[in-house]
Amino acid sequence: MPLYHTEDQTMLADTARQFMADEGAISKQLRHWRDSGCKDGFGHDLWKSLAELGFTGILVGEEDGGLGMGHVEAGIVLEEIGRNLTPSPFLTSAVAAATALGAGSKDLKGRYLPGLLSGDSVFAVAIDEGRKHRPERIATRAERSGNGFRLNGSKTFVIHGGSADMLVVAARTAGGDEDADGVTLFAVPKDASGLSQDAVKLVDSSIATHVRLDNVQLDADAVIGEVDGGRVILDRVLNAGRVGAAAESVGVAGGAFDMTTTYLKQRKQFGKLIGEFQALQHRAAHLYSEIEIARAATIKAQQLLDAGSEKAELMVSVAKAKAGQAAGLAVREGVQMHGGIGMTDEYDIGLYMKRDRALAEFMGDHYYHAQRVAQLSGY
Amino acid sequence: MPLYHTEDQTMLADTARQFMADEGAISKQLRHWRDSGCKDGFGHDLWKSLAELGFTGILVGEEDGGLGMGHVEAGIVLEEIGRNLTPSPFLTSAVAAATALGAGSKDLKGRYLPGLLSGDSVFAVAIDEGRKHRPERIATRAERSGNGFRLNGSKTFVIHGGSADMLVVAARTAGGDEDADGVTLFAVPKDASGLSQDAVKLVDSSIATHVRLDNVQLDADAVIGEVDGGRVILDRVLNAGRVGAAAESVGVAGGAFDMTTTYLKQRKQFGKLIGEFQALQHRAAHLYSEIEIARAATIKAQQLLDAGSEKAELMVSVAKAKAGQAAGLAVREGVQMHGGIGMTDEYDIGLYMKRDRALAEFMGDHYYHAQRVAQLSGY
Amino acid sequence: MSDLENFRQEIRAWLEENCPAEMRQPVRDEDDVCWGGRHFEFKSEAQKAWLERCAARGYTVPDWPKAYGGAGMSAAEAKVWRDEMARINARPPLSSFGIWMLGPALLKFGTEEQKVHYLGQIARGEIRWCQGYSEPGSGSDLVSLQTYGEDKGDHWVVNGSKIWTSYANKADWIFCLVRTDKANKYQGISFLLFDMESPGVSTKPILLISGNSPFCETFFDNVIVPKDQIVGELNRGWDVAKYLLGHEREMISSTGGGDRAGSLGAAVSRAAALEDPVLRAELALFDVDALAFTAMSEKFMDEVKVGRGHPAQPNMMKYAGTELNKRRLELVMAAGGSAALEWDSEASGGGSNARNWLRTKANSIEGGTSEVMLNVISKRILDLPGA
Amino acid sequence: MSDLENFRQEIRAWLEENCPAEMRQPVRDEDDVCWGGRHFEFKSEAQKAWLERCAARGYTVPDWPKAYGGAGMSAAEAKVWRDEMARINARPPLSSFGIWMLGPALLKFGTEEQKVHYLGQIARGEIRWCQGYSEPGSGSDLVSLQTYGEDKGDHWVVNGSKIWTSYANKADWIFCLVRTDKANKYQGISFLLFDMESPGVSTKPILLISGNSPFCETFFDNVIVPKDQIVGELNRGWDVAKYLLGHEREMISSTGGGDRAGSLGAAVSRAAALEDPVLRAELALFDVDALAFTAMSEKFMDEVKVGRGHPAQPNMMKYAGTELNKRRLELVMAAGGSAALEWDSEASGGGSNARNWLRTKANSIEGGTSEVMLNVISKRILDLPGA
Repeated sequence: MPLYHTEDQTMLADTARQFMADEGAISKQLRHWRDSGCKDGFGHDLWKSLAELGFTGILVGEEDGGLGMGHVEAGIVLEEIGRNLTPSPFLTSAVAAATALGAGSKDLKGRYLPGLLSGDSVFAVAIDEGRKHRPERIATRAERSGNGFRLNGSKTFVIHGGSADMLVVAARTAGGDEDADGVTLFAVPKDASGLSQDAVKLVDSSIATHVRLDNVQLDADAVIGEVDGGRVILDRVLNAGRVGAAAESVGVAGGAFDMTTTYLKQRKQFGKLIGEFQALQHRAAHLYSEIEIARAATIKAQQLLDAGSEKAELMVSVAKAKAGQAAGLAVREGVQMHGGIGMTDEYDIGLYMKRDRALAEFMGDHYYHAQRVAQLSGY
Repeated sequence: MPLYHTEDQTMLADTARQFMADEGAISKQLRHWRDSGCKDGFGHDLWKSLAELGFTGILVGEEDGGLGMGHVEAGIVLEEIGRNLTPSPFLTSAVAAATALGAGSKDLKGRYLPGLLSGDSVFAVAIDEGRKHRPERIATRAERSGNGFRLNGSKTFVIHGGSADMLVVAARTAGGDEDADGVTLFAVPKDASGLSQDAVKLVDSSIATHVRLDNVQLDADAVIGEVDGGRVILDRVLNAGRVGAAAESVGVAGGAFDMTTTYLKQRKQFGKLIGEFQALQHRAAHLYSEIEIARAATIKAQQLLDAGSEKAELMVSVAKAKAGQAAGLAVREGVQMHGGIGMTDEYDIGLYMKRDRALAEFMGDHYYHAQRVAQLSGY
Repeated sequence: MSDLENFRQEIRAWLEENCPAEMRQPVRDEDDVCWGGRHFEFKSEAQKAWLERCAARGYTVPDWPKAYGGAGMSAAEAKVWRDEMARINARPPLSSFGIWMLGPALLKFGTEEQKVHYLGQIARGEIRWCQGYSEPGSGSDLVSLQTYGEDKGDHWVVNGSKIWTSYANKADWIFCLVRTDKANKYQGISFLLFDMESPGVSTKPILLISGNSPFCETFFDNVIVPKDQIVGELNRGWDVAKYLLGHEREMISSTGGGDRAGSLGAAVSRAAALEDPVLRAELALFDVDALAFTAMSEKFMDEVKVGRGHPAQPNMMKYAGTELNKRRLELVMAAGGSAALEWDSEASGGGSNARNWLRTKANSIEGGTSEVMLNVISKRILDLPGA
Repeated sequence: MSDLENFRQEIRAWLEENCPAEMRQPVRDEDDVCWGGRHFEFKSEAQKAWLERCAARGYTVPDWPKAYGGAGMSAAEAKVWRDEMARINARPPLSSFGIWMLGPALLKFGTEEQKVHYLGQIARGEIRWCQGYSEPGSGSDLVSLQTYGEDKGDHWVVNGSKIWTSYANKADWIFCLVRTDKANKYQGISFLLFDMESPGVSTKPILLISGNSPFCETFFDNVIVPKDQIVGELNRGWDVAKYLLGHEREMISSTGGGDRAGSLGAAVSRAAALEDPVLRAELALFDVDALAFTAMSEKFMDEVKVGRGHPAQPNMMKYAGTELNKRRLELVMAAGGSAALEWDSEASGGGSNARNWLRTKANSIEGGTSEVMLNVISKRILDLPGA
């Protein structure tokens, strides 16, 4: 498959670009919800609009009422979300949780997917247990109890956890904390007794929660997929979330870069446009190159994932690492090249820096994924 | 102690700079010996001249006929050696081996130091056993035999081994390969039976040997210091050799940088001196900064070592790593900024690149020493 | 006993008697700093007493001449003073831009009357100063500034605006670069002092990405400045400003790594297990650079003391130190993971990691951007053509 | 069976019958490459036979028209040819600058007579070509070239010198940029072809830091070039050169990472235990970049095929690919340690690591320096002012 968008994908990209630039713009969404102290950190109206456009069903099978598309299409939407810093539960709900639910029973799908497709529901995924992403280690326990399970443990960095109607929780039903096997995924409703969440505002104005699971009693039908067989679904969720985050990072990088090159063509210093200074030109050209490469790696990973290739996992880590690094460079260069005004809250470039930081951390930063590339390559 | 040279040190630096620029110049030494296919890779006349100036005795105690100076002074000579790419056994003989002999018996000193002080002798140190520097692991064995020891094993990357009258060999008299204790240093004369060396020419035109020790029989008086107590002397030799190599790297960096900035002020492209291009200016200014910092780190390490500080070891690794990185950047930028002619053998800048590579590897590259900094810092 | 030793005993005894116990605790945050000025609200009686006692003996500015409110200490005596202060962890009695920036400029360029008047006020903590250099649209290019003082015989009438004036909303007076000759780009600027309560002065705080507002925009609308409130010669304010910028760069460069000599890798591994081998490697490579820069800082200070070193070297220190500090906080954030992303939670100390990280991004802009530093190194140290 | 499938069967059968067994082994070194030309010494009968058989059917240049010595294959057929060659590991029957560089230029700019004559010679391996662009002192700045062709009616008399002419000492003819109008910097250059055995041509190999001499200095002393040996219009040689430079950059950029898609970390860890954790981390970070660049190469080629992508994108590919390749060899040297330093030992394959490492340093100079690539990206893709 060629590494560029098909005609259908190009049309989708045009729609997403136009919609996000209009309705998802920083002034309308990010600043609005941030400055109004919204407890969700995003707008439900926009979420509904995304549903109306069919976006929330991109990764939902046609048999379940979705569009049955793939990660390339989800990435198209995410790149535009990234470019406009549009806050929404798209990545956690329509990508990560939707991928988990895709492995669930008919009953479970029937319970949750309609709300996703209509934009009425928000989901979150609760995987991390410490300050760094390390899903190889799952210590949260789920013990058989009555007809179902009783969960105990804690989860960190659960994006949109407080706004979510359901949390996908990875817990251990067998084995030791570091075992690959013995993990089970659960769909935990927000009102489950024993579930408590502490909301924290993050640097990018998104809201995450620290989740406590204190004897949370669930029926057996809350299990997603097979008991003890959650690792394979979790890996699917991680691949989806990581390549989605990579696509969003590429968008963040592109947005910051466009803003910066525009500034280089407007701002004068020492009697010249600063874009005339060769030192800045070379840095901008290098940055362009890095972003293009990150975008290519991300599309490649999306295609491999959609094709079910065994190389997908490696390329997903390459994409997450490379996109994270390119976006990091883009926001650092962006802020520096904006000079003093780049430090002010009034200008948007600083918002790109904040979003990049949170996104880089989500589902593993470039250090984590470089390590993974080494391991998957056998060294 | 202030981090600049005293008056005496400044005088020594002036002498060394003048001498090396005249007598140690690339055309007179490096190219001469390289192009004449010299088996030593350096000139014995220059080595004698260094001895006449007293340089070979800088680290030899006054009671043994040397100058009883320290690593700051040795580094002053080495920086000028580096600046002129002057091939000589100074680092291996007058720094590394001299440090080992300083821990030896009166008899051993009497046997070897006069030759060093007169410039008649050349010494080498045989520590490494694989392709990477890893002195924590010593597998070469020395077993008691008769009145002395019998050595078996092999050593790699023994600079000037083939020209040396004596090799300082680190061997194991007790314990396992990775044990810190149980190491003993031996002064092995070049004509010891069972000692064989394969000479290899290196990228910088220096000559190293692969050493084989095949039942090499030594008298007990070949032991340097205490049997099984060689680790502490070896560490001293390593500190001396590493900080010496760092000083030489700073010289290599400085020489390459001077040559490059000179070129930037002469070469025209697109109707301008290339030094007028801001992108090159900024890279040159950054490089200047890196070299200055590397020089400061190296002087600091020399002073701590001379003062017997317990922080010396950490700073020696900082200096070796930083100087190696700064010199690496200097030669890469140097070759690139010279453009096509930088690729020709006719221009000297390529010789700096070659020397830097060999020097970076000697006694641990920046990867090794960064790892060491982490370990010494407790993480 | 040497004179210096006698002096040390004196200082020690005086401190013992006069430094309140409360003032011997580490500064925890901005609130613990005594900035002085007309409207300063002392946090405690102890803070007020400590300032007054020190000011009475010139100890707020120990090495300034006694005539100007200082204690007239020699360099050696001032070091004794600092050592003894450090020995008991005493807080500085007074911190201010007056001490750090205007003071040195006045000592070099001021008239005798100005020194007595303004330096005395600074030493006693009576007047809090702010600095008016940058303007909207000028940035690195200070000579392009537009704020104009029209000559009206015995006074100027100043119109224009400044940006990045630190704490302008809390300051009493401003030292300010004002164009007094429109015909001459470099020579047409003067260094003026005036009261922030003068009619026509107003300020507006700037909200930064870190969430703090240490800087203001400052507006001048027909502000009257008497002619005796100029430092240095008319139209030669650039000389004063350059002298001060050199000072500022030295100060900023010294915060880059010199006072944070420890291993970052060790610090973050104490806070959280360093399980990621690639991050650990990056920390090790950072520690190499940071420890090397610490040596450079030490060498730089040693050379400054004896007048060695290239006069443009502070530019190199500022460049390397600030870039290093930005990298440090990037690694702090990476090591802190999701916990370091928290913006206002108690556990994160009100988002201290994230806010510090964002704050460092200004390091390579304020006091001369990294790009300007590299230009200066190219020109003044490397002597590259056309730089 | 489709036509293409028929074609495949034909090719497969022909190869089976005509490709000598010896030509189905991997190319081990330079000596195994068939360059053709007047003085080429075939390494074996098989090498000679393989060239002759392919040339007879136009297979040395399968997608050139039959009239010009090619096989007239469509893009799809040429792919089949390459696939079938790869299937049996067949060596290219002929490699040359004529095929890679002059050929495409002649196909676009040559007259019918030139195409028949020169392309035929190239296809049959009769004439080996070299390229005369750079001059001593010109470097990246090609338009500054000085070699001058004086108009003498039916011929030019060329004087001057070139540098970096690949294998000029082994080439039969040269394609050469010559100034034919001194008044006009850009428009005054013509693209001439002439015989290296013409009186007045001499060459001198340049010894490189890698120890090899693939390039020469080439001198022209009153060399007579007939007027029909010009490609394109008089004084418009720059158009031809730019077209070819684009081609060259594409070729060079494709060597950067595209054909070395494997993990460097895995490769070096097979060769030697990777005991150093910091080096291992650097290899992991490199592999991220290399694998990402491989995707970029694939995307680039996909877009080129359908005419998508920015026309200046080859400059970006050249920049990123060559910088990556330099970094790769730095890591190969670090992983190889002291063994990789050996310069001529048998164990080191005659210093192959060290020589390859040094060779890569030319990647970011030849065919346009990295600095020129960044300039071009700034100007043509980013549209930055004054770039």
